[in-house]
Amino acid sequence: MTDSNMPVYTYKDFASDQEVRWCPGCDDYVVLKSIQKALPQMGRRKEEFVFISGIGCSSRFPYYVDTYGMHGIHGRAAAIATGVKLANRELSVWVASGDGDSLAIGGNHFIHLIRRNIDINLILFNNEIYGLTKGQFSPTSLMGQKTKSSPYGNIQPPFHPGELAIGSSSRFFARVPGGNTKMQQAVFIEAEKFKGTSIVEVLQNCVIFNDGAFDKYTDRAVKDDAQLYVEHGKPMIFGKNSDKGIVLDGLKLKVVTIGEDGVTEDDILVHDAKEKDTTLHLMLARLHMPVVTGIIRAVEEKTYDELCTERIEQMKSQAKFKSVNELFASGETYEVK
Amino acid sequence: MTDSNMPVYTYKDFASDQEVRWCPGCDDYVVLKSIQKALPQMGRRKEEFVFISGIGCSSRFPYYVDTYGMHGIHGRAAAIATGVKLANRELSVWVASGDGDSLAIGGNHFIHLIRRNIDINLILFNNEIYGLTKGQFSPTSLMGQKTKSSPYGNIQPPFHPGELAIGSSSRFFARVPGGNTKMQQAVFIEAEKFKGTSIVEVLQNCVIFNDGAFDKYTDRAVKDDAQLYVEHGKPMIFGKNSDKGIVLDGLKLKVVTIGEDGVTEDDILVHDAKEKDTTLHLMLARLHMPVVTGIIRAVEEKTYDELCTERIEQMKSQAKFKSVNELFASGETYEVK
Amino acid sequence: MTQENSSLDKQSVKDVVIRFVGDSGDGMQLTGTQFSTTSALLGNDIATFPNYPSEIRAPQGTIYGVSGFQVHIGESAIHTPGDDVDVLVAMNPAALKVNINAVQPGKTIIVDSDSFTSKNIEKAGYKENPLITGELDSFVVIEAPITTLTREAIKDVGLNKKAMDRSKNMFALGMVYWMFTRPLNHTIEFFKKKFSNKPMVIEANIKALKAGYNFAQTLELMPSPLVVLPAKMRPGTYRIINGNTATAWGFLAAAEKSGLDLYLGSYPITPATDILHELVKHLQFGVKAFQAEDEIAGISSTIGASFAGKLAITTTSGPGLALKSEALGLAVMTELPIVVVNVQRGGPSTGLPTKTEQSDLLQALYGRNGESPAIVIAASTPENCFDYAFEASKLALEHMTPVILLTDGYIANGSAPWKIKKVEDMPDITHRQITADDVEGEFEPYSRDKDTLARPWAIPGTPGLEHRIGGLEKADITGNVSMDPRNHEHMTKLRQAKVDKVADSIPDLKVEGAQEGDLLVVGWGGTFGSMFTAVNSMHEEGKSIGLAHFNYINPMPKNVEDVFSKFKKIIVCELNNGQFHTVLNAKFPKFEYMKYNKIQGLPFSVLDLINKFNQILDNK
Amino acid sequence: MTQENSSLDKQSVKDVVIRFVGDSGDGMQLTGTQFSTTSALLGNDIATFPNYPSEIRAPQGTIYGVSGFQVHIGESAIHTPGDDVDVLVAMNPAALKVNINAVQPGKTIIVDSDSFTSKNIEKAGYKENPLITGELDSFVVIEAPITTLTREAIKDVGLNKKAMDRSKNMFALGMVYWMFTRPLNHTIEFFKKKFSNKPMVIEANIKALKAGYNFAQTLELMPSPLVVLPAKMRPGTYRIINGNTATAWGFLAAAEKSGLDLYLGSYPITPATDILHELVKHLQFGVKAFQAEDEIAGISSTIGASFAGKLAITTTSGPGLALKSEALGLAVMTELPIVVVNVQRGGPSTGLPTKTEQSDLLQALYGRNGESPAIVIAASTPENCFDYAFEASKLALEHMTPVILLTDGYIANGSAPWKIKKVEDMPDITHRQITADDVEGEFEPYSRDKDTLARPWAIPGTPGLEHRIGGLEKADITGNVSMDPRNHEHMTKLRQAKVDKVADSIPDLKVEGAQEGDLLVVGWGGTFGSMFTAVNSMHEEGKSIGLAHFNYINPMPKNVEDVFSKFKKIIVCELNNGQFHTVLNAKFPKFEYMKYNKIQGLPFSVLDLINKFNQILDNK
Ligand SMILES: Cc1ncc(C[n+]2csc(CCOP(=O)(O)OP(=O)(O)O)c2C)c(N)n1
Ligand SMILES: Cc1ncc(C[n+]2csc(CCOP(=O)(O)OP(=O)(O)O)c2C)c(N)n1
Ligand code: SF4
Ligand code: SF4
Ligand SMILES: [Mg+2]
Ligand SMILES: [Mg+2]
Repeated sequence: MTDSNMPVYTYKDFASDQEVRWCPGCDDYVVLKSIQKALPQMGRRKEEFVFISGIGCSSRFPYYVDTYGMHGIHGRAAAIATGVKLANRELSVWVASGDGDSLAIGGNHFIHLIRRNIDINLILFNNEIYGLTKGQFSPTSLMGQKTKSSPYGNIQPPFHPGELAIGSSSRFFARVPGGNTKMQQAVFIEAEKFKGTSIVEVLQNCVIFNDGAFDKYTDRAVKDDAQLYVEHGKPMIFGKNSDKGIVLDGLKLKVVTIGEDGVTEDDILVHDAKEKDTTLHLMLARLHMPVVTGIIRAVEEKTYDELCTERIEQMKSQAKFKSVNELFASGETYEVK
Repeated sequence: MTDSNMPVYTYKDFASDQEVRWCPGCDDYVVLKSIQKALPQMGRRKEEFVFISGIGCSSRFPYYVDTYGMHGIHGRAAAIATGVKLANRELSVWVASGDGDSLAIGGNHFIHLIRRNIDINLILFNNEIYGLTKGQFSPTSLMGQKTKSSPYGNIQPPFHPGELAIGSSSRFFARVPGGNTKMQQAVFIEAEKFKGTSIVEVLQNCVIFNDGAFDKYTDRAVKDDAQLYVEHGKPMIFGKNSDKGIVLDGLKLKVVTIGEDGVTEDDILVHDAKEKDTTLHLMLARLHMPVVTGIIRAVEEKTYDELCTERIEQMKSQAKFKSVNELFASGETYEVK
Repeated sequence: MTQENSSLDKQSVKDVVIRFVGDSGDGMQLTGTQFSTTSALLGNDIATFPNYPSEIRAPQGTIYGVSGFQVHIGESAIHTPGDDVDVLVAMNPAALKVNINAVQPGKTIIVDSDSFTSKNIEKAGYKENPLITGELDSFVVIEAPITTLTREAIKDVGLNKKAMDRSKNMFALGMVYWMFTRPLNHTIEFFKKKFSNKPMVIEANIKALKAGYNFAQTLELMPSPLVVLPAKMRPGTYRIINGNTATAWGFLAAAEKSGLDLYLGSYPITPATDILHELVKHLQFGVKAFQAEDEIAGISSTIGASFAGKLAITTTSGPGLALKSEALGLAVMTELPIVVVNVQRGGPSTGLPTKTEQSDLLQALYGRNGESPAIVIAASTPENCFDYAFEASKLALEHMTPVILLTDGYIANGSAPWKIKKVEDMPDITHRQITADDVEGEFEPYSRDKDTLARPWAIPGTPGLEHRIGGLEKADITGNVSMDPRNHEHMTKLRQAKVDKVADSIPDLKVEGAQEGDLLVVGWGGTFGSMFTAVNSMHEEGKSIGLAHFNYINPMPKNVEDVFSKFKKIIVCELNNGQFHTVLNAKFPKFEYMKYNKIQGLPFSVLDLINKFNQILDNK
Repeated sequence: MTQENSSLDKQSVKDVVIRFVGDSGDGMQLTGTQFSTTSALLGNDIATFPNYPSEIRAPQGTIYGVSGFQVHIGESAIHTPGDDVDVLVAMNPAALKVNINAVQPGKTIIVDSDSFTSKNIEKAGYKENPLITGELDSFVVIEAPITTLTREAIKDVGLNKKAMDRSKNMFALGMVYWMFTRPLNHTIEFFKKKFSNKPMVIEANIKALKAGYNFAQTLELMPSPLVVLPAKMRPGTYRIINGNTATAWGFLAAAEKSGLDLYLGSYPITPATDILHELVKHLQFGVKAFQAEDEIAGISSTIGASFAGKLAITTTSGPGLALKSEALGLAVMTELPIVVVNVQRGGPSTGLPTKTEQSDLLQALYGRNGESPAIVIAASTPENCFDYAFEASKLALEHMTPVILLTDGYIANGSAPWKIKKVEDMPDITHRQITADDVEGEFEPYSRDKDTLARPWAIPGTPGLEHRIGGLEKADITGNVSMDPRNHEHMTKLRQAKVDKVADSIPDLKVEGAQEGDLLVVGWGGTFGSMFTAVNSMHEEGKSIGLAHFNYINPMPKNVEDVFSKFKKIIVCELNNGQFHTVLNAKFPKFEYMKYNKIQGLPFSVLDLINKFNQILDNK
């Protein structure tokens, strides 16, 4: 895969000839740009990338990336991508999918993809709404949220994608704000490097049907205090003045201010994304003020696609029948003259 | 529902006229007996119980319980039961379903049932195998497990039902050994009392295709040391001599011996099934030696079926149109003479 | 009514088709609806059809962001939104470009000349300004600087420019009101009510509307304004309704009539979602409207709710019906009453999700494993969606079987006047719920009503009738699981016979136009409007042509062969590749059928139909 | 061959049907297989059919725990496992009870008289011991105390009683071997190989086998042992194969022939699971066998694997096909080559999951939203499952379209001799994968091969051919998303034409028996054996009857009308309620079709067919 003849790409090489048709102001534009900028940094040839999606606004993604792509059917992107990756491990397989696509109709494929740990990167465009069908509540919509299908307020409690993913044995889970292309690029590159299923939840603003859903985290005025960007090996410090931090208080996380109550930087938890035990990662995924962004968990294990290939190789050397003709002619046969 | 004319039932009242057809020695018999013994203790009339299942050995369950029942289609029991409960909240709705039925094809309905918190009791017959189709690996089969569809050993990492359930916001999760009818009865009665989705995982031995899967926990010789039965408000003590206990060691659970290293009974964690925070419940669900049985989590919240009914009642008093005729005649209408 | 032009120099026309087109943000749907309602209030018959872009909010001025609303008004019965547009109102070059093909030479085009900037012209894909190239010479083009005039008219209201431009559509509407002698009062009232707490918005829109009206009058846009006289409609109270709302209301009526609560288990999908949207508004009628995680959960929960005694329905479109097919088989086997509404759209796969088509017929009939018969009926107009939703419920509840109701994107989104019905006036629905008192001896869940072959409906909670059902083959009468070979054959035929028997309780197939003769036109479902218009006009011209339009597809009315045998030729017309043609050949192979199909995501053109039929008649 | 009874007093019979029945634990499948293989090695043609209970391990001695294995051997070509049983070997009363109806008076029944204890008799549902009530008087009943004799024969081996009783079946087999002059050596070798590390098991079974043989000889169970002479089969090397294994192997051959790896995405379901079981054993051929979380993931992953360049297949049965229908539409729209194997079982819904039926035909043809044509072919014998799996792969890969291959529980589980094929001898498969070198100018993913209308297959990883496909309607040639009305009509017809064109490359419909005349019998798929046997025997008697059996259903061979027009009457015979009858009426309405259907989860009885056909011929 590393190759001295590797062409040098720019983001333009990954822009297809199709006109982008999201609503003006939609965060999907930002994610598209982030991908187009991140792909050239992945040390792969353009034809090795495959983008698979389901149905939804966000699922139009593959049309706009000039690589191989399939705009599948609603909810099945993870399952289609599974086939692509199992068929050819050399490909870099990406899934672009909405909260409806991956957590409503596609919920089963989502959790099974994660359980199997197939080396696929899934971008979860979580706008807490069904965009394409014009504004019904989704499985991540909040209680009380008024939508076309909940005119008096939603009464179905939401999934928390991070908890669901880690509950399905997620080995890589990250969260990024919809408008932050820098962070998106960095995280996408890490997701690609990571061997295993990488889930990247994008807090994606839908300007039409759920505008401002994440303002409490992403508004310029509050974002420094409302977001904790975690990096492996670094202390969990945040805040406009970088003076806030996270400490463990029994079995709960607590926000403290460095310099107050005798708290020093050394007291602050250091992020260990590679810890196998999920306890702390779940606490981070659950935290809501600040909300945790960046790579929360990244614990490598052998992937299913790798095990699959190994098994085939192993069988090639062990198997009794080396050719199908041998198989057909094996066991109890008899001659008719 | 409490009623002075309530008939006094015995387990025989809940035995249907259909001959039970599981393999001799199958744990499903034990669960059936436990249900038949628990139902009379629930203070409900026989006709109020509904058992819904999918397809699988365990899904034959409804045929054997003399109440209302439906043997549905594979994987859809939770969704069918959802309709039953939403249609009539007065019913006590039960789902009997296998690890394939609920975690493979039915995975999506399983997690959405839990997320919505509909007041349904789901018995998950986890035998870590597909029984009815004669022995393929299931989503809970262990790595390396040899089955008809994994003759060289399974390479798909398993789900952990407790983690998946709690990751889907489970409010009630319990685990019981397949052979322990006492514990099953007690837990089923609690599950029925609990308002919300109750998941009861049964470690169910399949004598034909996965015999002994849980012996390491349930074998007479080891079971006291290998099982920790938790009860709300009681210390987590176990062991043949009731001298082992669980303490918190940082963010991990540790087994200690009372009387050794200065450990006293007071050091042992006291089980709080009603704690909202999931951290400790997840640690308990994950623990594998000892395995935790009993009710691990039981945190009541308003159920979806209740919210649904409340909303209807509220609309009845608020709504502009009190009858459909009024609705039809509302807004812009005009006369043709 | 404003008095200015109620003079005598008005010219009367029989019917008129107007299409308002512009950017998604230009308010074309509102404009069209206002024109429709005002016309309906004048007593015209109307039919409308909206045409949304599939993008949610495309960039301004682009081709794919064009939104449209077509309305057809007439002094006699109107059955389609119209083929050819008499007046096209285009708010920008892209809207003109996309819609010009629908306008025949000689007809009128109104454009906002302000919008023909070079940037917009380019975005629309024109090389040059079409207003000056001469390419519109064959049309009557009215160039009005609508943007400027609107801004001018409302400059004192105090809105900013962006907000001011939102009233452009009312200026345009004012112009059209003048052209067709419509009064302004309905629209003025509408704004007063709708924006009661936004006085500036009210003022701006009313001013723009009047300015447009006066502009048209001043410039005498037409030699004289036109009048469309009131239609001769049956007396009564009317409202304008679209097919999806009518469908939702039909179920509300059926629930009330049957004395059961309505349960809806559904997953959103275009173009069916509006039925869900409508029903979630009316929980006060005891409606349980459950938005499920997917279509399979939608129908599975519906089966559960039916088991528990509700009038239980599920709504979807093509791909969703495919997903529901396994569970539909469970409803067939358990003989539970459910209704599945399928609002058809263009396929296969995701296909043309916002376009209309009739290509799910064979799926509805045959898309299940095993011998799995279900009742299939189809609505044929926006307003009779009400009746067929009611009828679907009645058939399901009385015959204890799933019913598939087919509508399509065209009638679901199209509107027409609906003579308001009262629940009292609807036929009775007698569901089959029983209690232990109704049972002698042992309860037999698979015993049968002699006439309908329907089984009894014993719902959970009923003392003494505890029983188990499921998807495995059932023994006759007891309903126990049975693997007995002869029982299986018996039950397979019984399930078929039960559906066949529905033919006893449905109306005969009616023929419109000639009752016998040269050509019988056969159609089904949502194409009624265009087919009736074509056949009727030919019949009025004295042609020997009749129309047999099907609403009942499985089973079919008993007199089909009778009807077919009275004509020399039969042509089956469908918006698909010939699915009903296949069904008729299979069922009544003794007739010869021609076929005429259109697979463009669009309704039939009346003119095309007439041409086709004339051709056949001429060849006789 | 053992020499004892190769004397000259042997009587020769043409063919014989033997059914071994007992508890699930009695080893009847093994017994039957041994008899089959031994007979095949003697040169007989054979056909076998196992019959498992649907319970995994029912309690001993119960009716629903009875397991059976039927084998039909003959000196000429054998096409079915046989209607009527010549020799029934029943290991207990329940087995007798369940199977007695398959035995005609005069035929032989062997029972283990030791098993007729009052407890077992009661469990079987007999009021009294059928061996003494006289109800078996019309049969030749051989009562042998098999349990006692077996225990006696192997008492010195050192097994406990339970283990000893496991050899009962070999005692019974020994008896039958004597009756039909079969040698013991094959079975002896089998045990030696299979249980090489369990010498006691080997010894016990061989002793029991010999004891049974000697017992029969000593008591002279029959006036003289019978001989079934070798069949005149085409020379070559044979093996016995069942339909599911043959299907799996057909795909292995197609993968090797096409130079592609095989991908299977599947979810277990009876009776299709054995194809998965077989393929997971042979990963060394590069097979990626993926057990998915459900049927939808099974086919979706298959579509993904096809996109990525594999020979990609998915296997299922009826309810699973229903679940796959939406995704099948995606394969139609993206024009990707996949094969869907549907092993039909009794429906609707869960139906009769372990029984055979042909009732998924209409689902296969029409069970998708929109106009969604796919190739549909059907295998007709256990052994030609190999050929049609191969053919399905070839058609998919060469025509770039999904193919549905229909088999059924009867041929999937039934076995027959298969003349072993070599990959070299199979036809070439030319898939349509391309590289940039094959492309001039811009790459056009929806350009077409002139002859087949297939599009090119550019797989991810190929430099320069990056492109996007999906479920929305595609523009001709470019493959871009297109909502254009005329393009949609064009593409809909093009997809149909592409499937229709397959007719150019499939063989003509063959007629067996009379090539013209009074009665043409029409069938399709797994009923070939019984239908051919019936027609052939009537034709040999000089009746004017022919058989046209279809393997290609969509499209059909080109000469169908030709064939049909040569007969006075046509009867369509199916194991369903008339689905192919419906298809033929729709497609060729000018012929009149009678129909004959059986919906019992069972194959046709040859005798019933003959009676039916004679009745028609006599009425002419
Ligand atoms: C089988 C099927 N069911 C339903 C739909 C309709 N549908 C398309 S996208 C969508 C949900 C979109 O929401 P999400 O996945 O969150 O994506 P977003 O548009 O918000 O990016 C639905 C319900 C469909 N296309 N196919
Ligand atoms: C749609 C569909 N797919 C597949 C099947 C086949 N099937 C029946 S039960 C089953 C799995 C059974 O496993 P589990 O749910 O764990 O139940 P168990 O038999 O182990 O109790 C499968 C794959 C089916 N009946 N329907
Ligand atoms: S509807 Fe929302 S999610 Fe969809 S494109 Fe528009 S802004 Fe984005
Ligand atoms: S196969 Fe296993 S799970 Fe099924 S009945 Fe037998 S022992 Fe129980
Ligand atoms: Mg969304
Ligand atoms: Mg299981």
